[in-house]
Amino acid sequence: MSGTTLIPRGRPPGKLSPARMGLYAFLAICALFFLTPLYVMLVTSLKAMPEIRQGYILAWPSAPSLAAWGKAWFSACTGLSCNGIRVGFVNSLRIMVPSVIVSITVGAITGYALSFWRPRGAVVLFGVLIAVAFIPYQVFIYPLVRIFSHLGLNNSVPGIVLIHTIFGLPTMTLIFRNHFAALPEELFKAARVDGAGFWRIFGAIMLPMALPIIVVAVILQVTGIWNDFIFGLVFAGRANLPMTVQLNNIVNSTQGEREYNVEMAATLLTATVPLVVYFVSGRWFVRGIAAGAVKG
Amino acid sequence: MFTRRSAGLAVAAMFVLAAPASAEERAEVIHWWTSGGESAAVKVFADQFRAAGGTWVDTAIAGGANARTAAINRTVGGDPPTAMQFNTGKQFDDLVENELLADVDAQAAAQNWKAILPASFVQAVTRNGHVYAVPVNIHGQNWLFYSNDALHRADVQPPTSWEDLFPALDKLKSAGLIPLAFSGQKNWERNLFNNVMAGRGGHDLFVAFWGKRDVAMVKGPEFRSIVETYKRLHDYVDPGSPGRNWNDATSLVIQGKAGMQFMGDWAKGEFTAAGMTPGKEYGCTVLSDHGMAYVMGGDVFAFPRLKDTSQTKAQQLLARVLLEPKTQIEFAQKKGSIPVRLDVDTSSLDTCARKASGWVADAKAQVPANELLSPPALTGAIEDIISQYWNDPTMTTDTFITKVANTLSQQF
Amino acid sequence: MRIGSRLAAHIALAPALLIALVAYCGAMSWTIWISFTNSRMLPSSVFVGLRQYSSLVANERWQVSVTNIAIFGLLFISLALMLGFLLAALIDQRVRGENLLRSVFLYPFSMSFIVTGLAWRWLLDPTFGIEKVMRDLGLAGFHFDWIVRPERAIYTLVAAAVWHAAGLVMAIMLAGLRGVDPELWKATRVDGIPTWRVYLFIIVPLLRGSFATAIILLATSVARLYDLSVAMTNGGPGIASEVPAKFVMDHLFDRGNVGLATAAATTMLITVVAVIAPLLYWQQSRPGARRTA
Amino acid sequence: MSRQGNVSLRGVAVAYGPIRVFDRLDLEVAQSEFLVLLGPSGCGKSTLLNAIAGLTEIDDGEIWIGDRNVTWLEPKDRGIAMVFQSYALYPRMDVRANLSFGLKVARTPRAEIERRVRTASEMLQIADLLDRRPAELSGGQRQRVAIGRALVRDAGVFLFDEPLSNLDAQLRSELRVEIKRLHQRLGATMIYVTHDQIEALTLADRIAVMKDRTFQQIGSPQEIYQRPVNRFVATFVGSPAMNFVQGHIAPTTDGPVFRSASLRLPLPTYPFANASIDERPVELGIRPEHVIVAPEAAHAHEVCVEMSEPMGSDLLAWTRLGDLPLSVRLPAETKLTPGDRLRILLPEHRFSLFDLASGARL
Repeated sequence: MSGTTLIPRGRPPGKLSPARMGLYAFLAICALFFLTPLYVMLVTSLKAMPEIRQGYILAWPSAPSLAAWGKAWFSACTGLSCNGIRVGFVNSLRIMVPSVIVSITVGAITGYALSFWRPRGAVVLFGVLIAVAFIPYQVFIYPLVRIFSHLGLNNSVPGIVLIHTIFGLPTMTLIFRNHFAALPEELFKAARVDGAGFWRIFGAIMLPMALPIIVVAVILQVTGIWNDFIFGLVFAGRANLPMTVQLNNIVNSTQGEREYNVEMAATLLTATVPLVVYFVSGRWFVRGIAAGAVKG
Repeated sequence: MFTRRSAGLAVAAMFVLAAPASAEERAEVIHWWTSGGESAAVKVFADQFRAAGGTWVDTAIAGGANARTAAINRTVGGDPPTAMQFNTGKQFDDLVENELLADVDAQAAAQNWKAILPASFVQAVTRNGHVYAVPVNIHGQNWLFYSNDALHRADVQPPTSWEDLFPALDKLKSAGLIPLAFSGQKNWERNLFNNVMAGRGGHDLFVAFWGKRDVAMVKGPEFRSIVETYKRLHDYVDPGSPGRNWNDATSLVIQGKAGMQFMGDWAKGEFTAAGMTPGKEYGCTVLSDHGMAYVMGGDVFAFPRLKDTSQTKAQQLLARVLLEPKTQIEFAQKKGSIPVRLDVDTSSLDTCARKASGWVADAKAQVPANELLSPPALTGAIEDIISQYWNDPTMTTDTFITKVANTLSQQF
Repeated sequence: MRIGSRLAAHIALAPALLIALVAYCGAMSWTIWISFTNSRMLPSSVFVGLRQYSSLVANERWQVSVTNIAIFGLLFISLALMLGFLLAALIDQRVRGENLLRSVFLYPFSMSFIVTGLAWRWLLDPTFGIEKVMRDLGLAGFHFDWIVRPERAIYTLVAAAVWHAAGLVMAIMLAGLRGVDPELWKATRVDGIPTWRVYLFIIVPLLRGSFATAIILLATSVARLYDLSVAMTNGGPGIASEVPAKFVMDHLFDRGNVGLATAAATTMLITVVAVIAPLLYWQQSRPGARRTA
Repeated sequence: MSRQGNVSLRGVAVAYGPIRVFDRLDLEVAQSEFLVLLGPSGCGKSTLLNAIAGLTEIDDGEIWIGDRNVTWLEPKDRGIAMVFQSYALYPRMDVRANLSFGLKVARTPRAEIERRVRTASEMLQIADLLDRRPAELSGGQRQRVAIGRALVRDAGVFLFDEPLSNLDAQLRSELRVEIKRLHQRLGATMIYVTHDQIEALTLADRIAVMKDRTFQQIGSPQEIYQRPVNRFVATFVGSPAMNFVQGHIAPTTDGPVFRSASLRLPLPTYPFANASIDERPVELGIRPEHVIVAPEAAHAHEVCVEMSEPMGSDLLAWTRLGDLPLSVRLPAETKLTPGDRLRILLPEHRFSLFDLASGARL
């Protein structure tokens, strides 16, 4: 029910049998496969442009330099201003933090209400949510722009937070619903007999049990929201443009000359926040899934 | 009195640019010039606008489609920028039809555009007798760039006509070089096709194709030979070309790994960034069978219709500044394009640009670019067919022509 | 009093309901409506019936996109599941450096494809990618040019997508594996069942919940596949690796053909609903799906 | 909180969508009574319990507890407490918090909470576990805590939903006694759902046997055991199961007679429910312990022992009467080997006769 223990299976580590050597060899090859693109990005970011033009993508830089990193952070041009991608960093945080909190809150409550309470029409609502999860969300942008401008929500942090909530809702609801649905229903009944109402059961019993799944949700949402470019661009307003808009400006120019070292450095810099979240919470991530996200 | 939105913009301007918040003539401009060179170019506009008393609020969004989407969304959503960039041509037709753009008739009259701008460009921004956008530059789209070093090594003279081209490519090939550096993405595949069509077919055929959608012409022998020429070029590109970025193709020329590349004049930016000068390390030319056929596109700024009169003033000021001779020449230098004004002194531009400024002044030497003639929907549909034809060795010329003819006769 | 709790449930669902009604259903009905008009760059209200749909069906690029997404979806989901499960099973063998390995396999998921796609394109490029590296190492006959071959390009997208998502699958599977009752392992060892058979016939069925979650997550990313195609091949060579979402985006924004784009989006929507509705209905009508007061 | 405890179901109906689960059930449970709802899984007993608790909405009828119509009340306002099969302890709370959660929700004064938790935990011998989390408890301890959580509510009616099914045999009987003792001590009404007939027989004042979402028989354990109203009740209650012989019943001049291929049993004193007896196919049932071994008796039947099962307290012999299988309960010290022959009597007053077609008791 709780306190999922994470004990690895299999034989205890002993001497290296041929089978285990094979296992390590396979894992090493896989790790290599996974790391190669990162390696390419890293060495490219350390090279100068003439060396990149040579086309030896796997070669270690002849004169490794952090110049591109400096340029990406401080001085790369992203339009008229040449202040690098750091410009949007604070904006990205200002968008991300409330968006993550609000979207997860709404998703958790919705998932909870759908799993235990099943009011009339719940299936239809859930069906709509799942259907939306499969539709490219760019399709929604245009009508939403119209709706938002009617409501006066355009170009504001609340507006972009609402957008992230809208598009995070299907996945968040899904994982929370699945998590809660996997919990024994008797727990819910016991709480009702104890006199707890809708919110009390949620706050005192279900939410504490959902802590690991919340970590999963945070990781998914941090990645999604941090990497978002199009919503930030369209709904955040120019005072709140996130970092990815700068990244896109560096990376996606159609006719301008391209500096791959700066692009790679900028990408790696932009990915720092989700990467840190992953590495720090990797353990929690697995544990969170273990606690029930996968059941149901 | 400020609306809340403009107050917000003022705050934004202070944060982003630390510029004086002059409420009077503040212009927020959406454009897609984001790279280093482009950035320097757009700074010319901003500086000149500032010198004229305005405040330039910069909203740069890389990728033409991204920037246009953002601008159109905001305009339709009731929160338009002061000005927005389009490619010269039909990209803003729908905005005009929906009466979302303000005309710049007064400006056009005051500066006498008919006299100072190429006629095709004035026509390209005119709808129903009103002028709706300010052209700011001209990009030639059908240049052939070549590496002097590579040509020298293969013992080839720079080609001067389409007849010259193929023997030169053969020689480059036998010298072990990539004859034609190519970036196999749909728009460049279309651009190459346009290069062949303009170069071998000339102005009339080009316009008959994109503008008049002349199906009979498409089924004729001349068009067929153009199609065959195009496909013949495929023998001279390297196997790595599909999906390649245009600048990586240019990079092959820069390194002397490849002999030549068909590309627009913006490719000069890559050469410049690699420390090369036109006429010295590399050359530029336009191949044409029927006199000169210089394919001219460019960029314009359009101005959404606004309620706020102070913003309208800013629009007028911006429209004026964009076309001032000093702005024009400085911008062209930085951007690698040529001034849209015909009456400015182009001696300070590079050799390629100087060559082009002669053609720009001569209406007979010009071909309006693809975007000027056809709406994006049609362009895209044709582009898909061209791209398929280029990449699919089993697709016959007949099939291609039939598909193109069908698409041209559809409604767009 | 009973009304009280039910009211609370409805109040709690109000935001989701509002979002579903206004944002989802509103936007979807708008999309469906527009698909019956002749809209170009901006929506128009000129009704043209099914014209957009008939040109969509006749559109070769759309046909290719649909075929591609089927191939991609099938391969990507099955390969990501297999690799993810394999990695999880191997990592679960008490290997050294488990935390590091897990992070290595998981990190691609944190990165957007805007630039990782470029790194992938370089690696697969026959002129300076893996092919060249192998040839420089002396394997003169080494050939790997799938990304530039129209009939193979879609498979390179699968490879990059698997790279991106396999770590997530691994994490889900790993968590599932660690929820397996230790007694089961003892039992199978006593019975002398070979390990691979245990995984295949006992563990996999046990983890069907994990598989379901993973499949749903992977499936949503298949339907939304866009960035990867743009960054790696831009749909090429030719139209060989085009996908439906990219068809919609290109026509919506770049090509100013909103009518055709919304017709394509509507077709996608109908397909999704046609798949999901029976599943939901089936799930709902199972015994045990109870309604509580 | 009301401590009234008589429960009354009046025409209760539950439906899930188009499927009728119950149609107009009536049931009266007296104050302080221990009623067991007994039946196989899927018979609807848990749903009925949930309906009483207010956890399942009823579509028709009324539920009364004491003198209040609670049909539309929240579970917490019905004066009930409930214990679940899976314990349903709140995993993130320690035992103390588990016990006091309901009281806190009801804003009971702190001292009162303290007092009730102490009383309950002492009564159940879990006082030293108060600071532990459920994960740190054994199954038996968890169920004690779950019962404790019901105790502190000080309710008039206790509802048990198969509370012992997840426990092993020894713990089960231990807790069974505990529950019985609690019932005596508290004098509260208890409604207890189980599929285990032993629990039912040992605990209940009255048993309601359910099958296919209807009551088959409601009565004291004795009645249920001795005079099952139909073949289902007869089979479901009692272990080892009742013996059955198929045959015919026919009225004769000497009174009714049961006939099968190998048996002829006159039934002069069998208490038929209906006075007029017509010829019909029937099943005759007799419990193993009601078979009398009588080596000396004149009219005894002879059976052949096939196998014997020592049960500790007694011995069960599996025998054959002609070609009919018959189990016989014997004293534990009886020595039997397969092939032995026994002479037995089948006492008429222990018979249960069921109509072969309807299964109803005759």
